[in-house]
Amino acid sequence: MSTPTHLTKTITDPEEAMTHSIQTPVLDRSPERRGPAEPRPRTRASLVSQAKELFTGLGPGIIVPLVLMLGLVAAAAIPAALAPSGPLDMNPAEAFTAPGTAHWFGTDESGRDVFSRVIHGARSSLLIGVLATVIGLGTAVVLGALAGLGTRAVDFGVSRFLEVLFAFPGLLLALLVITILGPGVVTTTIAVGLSAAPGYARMIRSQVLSVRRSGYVEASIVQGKSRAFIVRHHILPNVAAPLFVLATLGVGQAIVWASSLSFLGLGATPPDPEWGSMLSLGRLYIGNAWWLTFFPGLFIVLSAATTTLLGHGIQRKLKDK
Amino acid sequence: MSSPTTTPANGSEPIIKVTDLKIAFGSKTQATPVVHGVDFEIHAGECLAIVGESGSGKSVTARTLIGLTGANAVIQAQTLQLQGKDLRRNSDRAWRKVRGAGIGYVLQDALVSLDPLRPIGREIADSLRIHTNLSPAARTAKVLGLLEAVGIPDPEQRINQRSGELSGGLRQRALIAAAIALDPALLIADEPTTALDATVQQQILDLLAERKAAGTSLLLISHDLAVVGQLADRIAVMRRGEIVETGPTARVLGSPRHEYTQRLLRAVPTDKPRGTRLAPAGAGISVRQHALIGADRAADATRDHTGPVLVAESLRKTYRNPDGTPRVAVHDVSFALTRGQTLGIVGESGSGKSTVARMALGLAIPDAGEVRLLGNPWSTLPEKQRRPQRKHITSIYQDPLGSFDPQWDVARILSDALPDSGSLSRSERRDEVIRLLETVGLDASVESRLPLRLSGGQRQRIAIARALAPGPDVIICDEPVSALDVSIQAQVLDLLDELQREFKLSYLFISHDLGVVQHVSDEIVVMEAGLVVEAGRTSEVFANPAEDYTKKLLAAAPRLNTTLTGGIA
Amino acid sequence: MKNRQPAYQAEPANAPRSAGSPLATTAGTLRKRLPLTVAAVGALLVLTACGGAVHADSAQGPSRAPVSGGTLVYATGDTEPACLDPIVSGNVPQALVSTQYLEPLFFQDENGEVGPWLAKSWKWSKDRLALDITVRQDVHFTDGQQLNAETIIRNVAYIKDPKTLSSTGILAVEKVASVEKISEFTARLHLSEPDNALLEHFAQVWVPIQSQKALARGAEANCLSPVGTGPFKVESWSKQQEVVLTRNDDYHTPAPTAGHSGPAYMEKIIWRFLPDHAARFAALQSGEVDVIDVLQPQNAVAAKADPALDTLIGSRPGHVVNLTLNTTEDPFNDVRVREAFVRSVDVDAALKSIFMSTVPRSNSVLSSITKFNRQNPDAYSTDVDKANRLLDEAGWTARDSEGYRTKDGQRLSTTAIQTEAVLVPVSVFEQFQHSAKAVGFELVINQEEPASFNAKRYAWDYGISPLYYTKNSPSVLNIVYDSAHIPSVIKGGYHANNNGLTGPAADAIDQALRLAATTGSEKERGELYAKAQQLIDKQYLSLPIFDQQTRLGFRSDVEGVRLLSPLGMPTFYDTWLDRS
Amino acid sequence: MSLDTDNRTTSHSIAAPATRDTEARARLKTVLRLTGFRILGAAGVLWAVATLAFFAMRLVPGDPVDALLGGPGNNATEEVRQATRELNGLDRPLLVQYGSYLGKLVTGDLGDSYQLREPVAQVLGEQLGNTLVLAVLALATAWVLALALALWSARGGKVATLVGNLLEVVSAAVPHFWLGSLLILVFSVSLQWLPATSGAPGIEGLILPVLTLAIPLAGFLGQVMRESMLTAMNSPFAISSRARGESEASLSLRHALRHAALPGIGLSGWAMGSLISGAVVVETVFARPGIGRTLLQSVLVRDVPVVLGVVVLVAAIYIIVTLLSDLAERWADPRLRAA
Repeated sequence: MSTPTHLTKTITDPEEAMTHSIQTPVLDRSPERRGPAEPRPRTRASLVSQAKELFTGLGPGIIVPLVLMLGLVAAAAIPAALAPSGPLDMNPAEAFTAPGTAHWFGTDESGRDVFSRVIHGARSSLLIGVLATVIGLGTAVVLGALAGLGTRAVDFGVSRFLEVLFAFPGLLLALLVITILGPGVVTTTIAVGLSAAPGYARMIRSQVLSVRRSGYVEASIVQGKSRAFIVRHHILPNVAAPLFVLATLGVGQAIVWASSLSFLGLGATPPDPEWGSMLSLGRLYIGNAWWLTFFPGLFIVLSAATTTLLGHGIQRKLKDK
Repeated sequence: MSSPTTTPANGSEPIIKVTDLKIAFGSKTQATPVVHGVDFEIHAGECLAIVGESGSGKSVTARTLIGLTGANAVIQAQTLQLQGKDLRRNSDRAWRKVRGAGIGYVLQDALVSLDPLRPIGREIADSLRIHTNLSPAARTAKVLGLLEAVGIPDPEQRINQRSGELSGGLRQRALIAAAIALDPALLIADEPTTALDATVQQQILDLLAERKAAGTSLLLISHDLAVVGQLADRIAVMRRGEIVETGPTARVLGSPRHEYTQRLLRAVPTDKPRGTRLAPAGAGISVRQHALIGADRAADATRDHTGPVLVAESLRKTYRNPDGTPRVAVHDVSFALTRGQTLGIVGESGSGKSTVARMALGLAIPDAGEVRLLGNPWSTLPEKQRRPQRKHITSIYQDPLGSFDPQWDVARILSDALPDSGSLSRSERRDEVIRLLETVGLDASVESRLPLRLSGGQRQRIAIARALAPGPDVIICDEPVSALDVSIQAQVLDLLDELQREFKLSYLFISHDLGVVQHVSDEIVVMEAGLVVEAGRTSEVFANPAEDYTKKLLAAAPRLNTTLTGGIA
Repeated sequence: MKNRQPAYQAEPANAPRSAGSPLATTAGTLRKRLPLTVAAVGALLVLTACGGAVHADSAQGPSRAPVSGGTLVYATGDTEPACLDPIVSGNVPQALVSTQYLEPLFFQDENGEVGPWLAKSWKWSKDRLALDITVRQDVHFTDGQQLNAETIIRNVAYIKDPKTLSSTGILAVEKVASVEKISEFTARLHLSEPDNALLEHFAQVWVPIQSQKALARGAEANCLSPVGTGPFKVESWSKQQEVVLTRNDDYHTPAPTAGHSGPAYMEKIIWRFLPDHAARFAALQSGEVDVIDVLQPQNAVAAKADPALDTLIGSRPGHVVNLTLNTTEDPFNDVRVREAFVRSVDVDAALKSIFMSTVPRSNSVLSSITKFNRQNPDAYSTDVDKANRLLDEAGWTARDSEGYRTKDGQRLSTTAIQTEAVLVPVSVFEQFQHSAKAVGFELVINQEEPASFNAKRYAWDYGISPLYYTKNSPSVLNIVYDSAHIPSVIKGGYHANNNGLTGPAADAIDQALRLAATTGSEKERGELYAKAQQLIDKQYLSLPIFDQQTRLGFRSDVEGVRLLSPLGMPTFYDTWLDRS
Repeated sequence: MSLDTDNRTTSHSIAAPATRDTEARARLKTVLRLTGFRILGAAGVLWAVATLAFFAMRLVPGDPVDALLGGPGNNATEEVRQATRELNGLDRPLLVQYGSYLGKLVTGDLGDSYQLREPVAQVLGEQLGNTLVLAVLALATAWVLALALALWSARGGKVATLVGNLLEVVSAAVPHFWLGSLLILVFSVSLQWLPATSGAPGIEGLILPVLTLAIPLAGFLGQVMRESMLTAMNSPFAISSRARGESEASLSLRHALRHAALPGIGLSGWAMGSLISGAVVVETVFARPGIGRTLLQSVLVRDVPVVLGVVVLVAAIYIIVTLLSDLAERWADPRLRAA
């Protein structure tokens, strides 16, 4: 479940950071890349143009997923405004209506409008994704910071603990958490979050370490700054930015994993519309009513892919900066 | 506007002939020109050096000769001929035939110019595989010969090693071996000795001289006049995409005609006595900020300390290798730094000089021995007690960018470095930041910029301003100009010199560059493998080196012919 | 689909029992017309038993003579048994597979009448405290052991041995105090008290007759390869994958309803475990397997449309699939609230939509094929007005902001526990939740995994629990409704009675049930069970939904698939493959 | 900081041929030392994993006795349950049970499955092969898919890059069970090309499960691989190689491919873990016997010994694969050996 975290290994791994620092001067020396002779001055007056620049600077790599994401967020925030009917409105007489003008995504076994349920499902699915990531990252920040900032012994202890957690594959950890706490949305969220935590923690640790070993922290020590100052003003801000990327990448995966748990019958409580449980129920009818499986699945893929693309976009943006 | 066309060394057809070469980057409609029409030609067995600072367009020009300018480059030329063949309309396939076979190319940084995952033997054999029908066995035999030829010992073993297992010098040799595998008519070497230690640098230059003697034409790209002086028959000085001056080496170095060439020569610190200005007046900075905050405030009891400000006694530091074996970085180093003076520490990479700097700064604690600051214990203090004293000793690094938090702007970097930053009001602080900027010759407008958006010279000035901010007694300068162009280096060295005189600063100046150290130091310490080899007055050591190592080092340092440089003054 | 009319025996004898019920279906109409039901017969929850009747057999008047040989691949959606000997534990998955290689003493037909099978004859003593059973003399087990009186003694002893860990079997022989050998082929069972259901118990495959030589190997070995007299024998068992059964070439003891005599046609049966419904049906569609069970309603509809597939669906006896209401706590401690809940939900609509009209409604706590079942549609019909009226009467008159009824500030709310493996899918609860809300009744659905589902059930931590109990006898009511089986309301642990009703109403039910179990008259027994059902209906202790069923889907070229009474388990004795 | 690296290279350049043998021996020693530490560490991790799982399973609601009695929903009486408890030592104090569990574990005895009534080692032995075949094939397939996609999209210009990136991101976002269901629907039910379950012997039954597991993984690996492939194609050594006349195709095969493979090797440990997670789902969808299904099943019925066995086994697999991938990485990337 820690998948996305590994993708960003490229930026956070100290090993990698080393190769970068080796390569950068070389690139710098090639004339066309040489830093701007006279960088454009930034004045307060040009706020508007700055905003403009910010947006044009984004490029389709960020704008397209951003627009999709906004759509999903809108669905999560004001589903009632977008969906033609309530998520629980039933009409058994209309069960299994195929997609058409009356029901864009068809109806399910109780005659509920699948489109409305998918729209309403955005809230719990996104919430699970976001909260699980928050839980995972929160745990990871504590562990990672402990390991990265603590003494050798603390680092050793935390690292071994992480190794142990790593030896439980994500789903296994989630399964145990869920069987202990009982199924449901909250548990799923916690389970997915916790099982993502070790991956995040390992990365935060290496990020903290690389910042801690950076030239500017050393410069700060030479200036006689206190430990607390360095942590607050250098380490935290510089660890936070990649963390944001991690979080964006993590949300998508959390949604996918939560849906897998729903599939195994350990997810959201009915009748709340949640994409994973809709899908897993719909899968029973895959031969009779494909739309029950297809649309919720599509939205899981869509939201996960969207957050990933957004994460990549931000990551590139940060790198360019 | 372009410089006078080169005079052929002999009447034969030139190996390469370039006229009115223009290079721009971007789309066809909106291209930014980088090279504005340069002409040169190289004849068989001749060496042309293109000298210029970063951004001059010298590397792009070189790459254009092998058709690797880049995807979005727009190239125009009246003539672009290799051995009489027009290269301008070359197809991709045709270019590939030129590369390696017609022109050998040695990239600037050997560390990253060889695939770290492939044995060097394979890398070298690539040209043979691509351009000939030799059998693998024959290729291997040829590669062994090449390794031998470029002076790599034990070719049979080295052939299977990867670049990571080789030293910098061997890597550069391997790279040259790959470039000359097919004995191309022209060999282009782009900064072939940058990042190498002096002794190794000399060996590489010797190797290139051998090739030249064997009849290969050489195009040498460098920022270092001293380096090319040894090898080049002719020198073309390039600046902002134009060749400003071309001529035989002796003439260009001896009686430069162009003002820029003169400036470059003047900027070379080697053999210039201490206090000589390297940059032309006006381009340098004069210190006008007498009332430098830090200096005022630091007028406390410690100022009265006579005697050496920084003393190192028998320092020893051992690190642990990843496999647990100990590695002694510094064996036994002692020195004393007098107020207002500069102590240079010179040595090649791995000599332990940076570890000494770290111990002086209290970043590394010596295993044995002691560092004393202003007569008081320093390295023996716990960090908590050291912290309030840190304002007396600051540092300037080789890589200023890495020493700035990427998220902080200049104003924050500097105001943060001011001592007791709590007691000053916001506007007072800002005033001091601006005064610091002016002190190092920067405009107040840079204060809102991120360091990333500054040029290399500007960054190093910010680093100096930061080092000045607390009003220190000692500044540790660890390779502070190694990453800078010559003319910028000259400005920074001038600035450091002026600041020293103004504020009675003491510098511990660490560098691998003998010329720089010679120029700035009152006394020097020569280090090798963690030991002090020789120490003494700079002038004496340079004039009469006592130890073999020092002699070797001095001999290897490239220098301009002094009689010629004397001509400028 | 090949529209051949199945030569399903129409069973007029069955009709009287279920007459008056809309359910009265012949097997003929059942097949295909009513491909049934729902979900997994999660063996997990399946309980067991005796008595009851039939339903079954199938198969077709084949167009040509049966062909011998070949391998049949059967994929079961039930869980894999932990032990192939149904004495140990004793659940439906075991019954499904062991029907192929084990046989009981008696045969109970579709009318609930008990006849001989491995037993040739039997005789009750006057006081009905002793039963003499004489077995056939020509029967040998597949390990060569001959069936004799000793066999019965050893089998009963084996069941009663606590180390065997028998659950169903031990209940069946609960009243048997001892067994005595009368002659080489006759054994006498001494009972502690009269037991009307004893013969029915001995007609279950959960109480089969196994070779005493095999039993002597101990439970562990016997679990891997039980030895019986059936048409097939256990060849091998790759756990979590399949059981391989091979033909018993000396077989000569077919059940009375069998279509032929002599050995079975199929040479081999591969019994695979494919719990995932979608995968199992896909495997059937693609021809990887020949027969599947636990055919989902939607798949039954699909099979109907597919000429390459046929279906066979029949009811199982016992306590129907129902929602049992916990009367030990609020709000179901009030019979008015219980009835209001039952009246408020629309079972028919759920069956029509979710089950695609493939499962008939049950209006009785007893399965439509269980003797003495009494359909009572009036009691269980939807009546929203009455539900509202009852709730008003019960004092749930106020409403909260969400529209739910309240009393003394307490919301009218109950929790249903649900698990994948039980026969009632969550969508049914969702519909009930929806219709209950219409009368101001909140239904919270707790989806559980099987283990936590049972933990909650044992701890009485539910308002509503879906349940059923398979047994071929009306005496199943004695198990699930007798208040003696509420042993651990506080303590937790297994309890057969899940409604928890106590007090005078419960006493009346107990009395009727206990009398029915011991009375010497079959007529009186019938009347007493009818009375008990009436009392149960009146108390609204549970909401019957539908019969448990055996639901098979198979390739159309598989001929002679039948269900065997009394438990309605499939038998492949008559089966052959019409593949040339 | 750069000092360390400099020092190293210098010592190499000084190294005379005679010392190279000792150097190689020292390096071997280093590897052995590190491996020794790793093995010790691995034992510690296994112990911690087993302990964590042991106590976690005690926190789980539901009575393990049910598993012993044929699964939840058995109708065993309280007497039978108590007898069963005593028979299996479940009535002993928790710490005593833990002690005896650990004691057995050290000797390699994982105990007997409650539900399957055979030694856990045997249960796992029967299932492990199935899952490993599935996981290894899926890993290999994912590698091939990811490399092929990376090769194609890294060289094919803007459109190819965009399409490649989209394909990777979308495949990485596809839930296994959805993909598996769709594949079954298309290839088994509609086209009837491939079996829907893996019961049948032969390779056909493996194709769909392997693809289901491999495609999302390929999406992840592809992203990482393409990134490092692009870095390699733009690095100075690539320019150096072009300057020797190397064609783009040859460049990507001879140079970039290795660099693309590196992060893939490094991620293998993680990938194996994620494949085993995926196997839980895929083995359920395709009704395929294996560790994943065994795990899910045993967790659901509280077959504690099997759950613990799977946990320990999976942890061991993870540790071994991580160790192997570290060694492979060191073998493939000399830069790591030096560090």
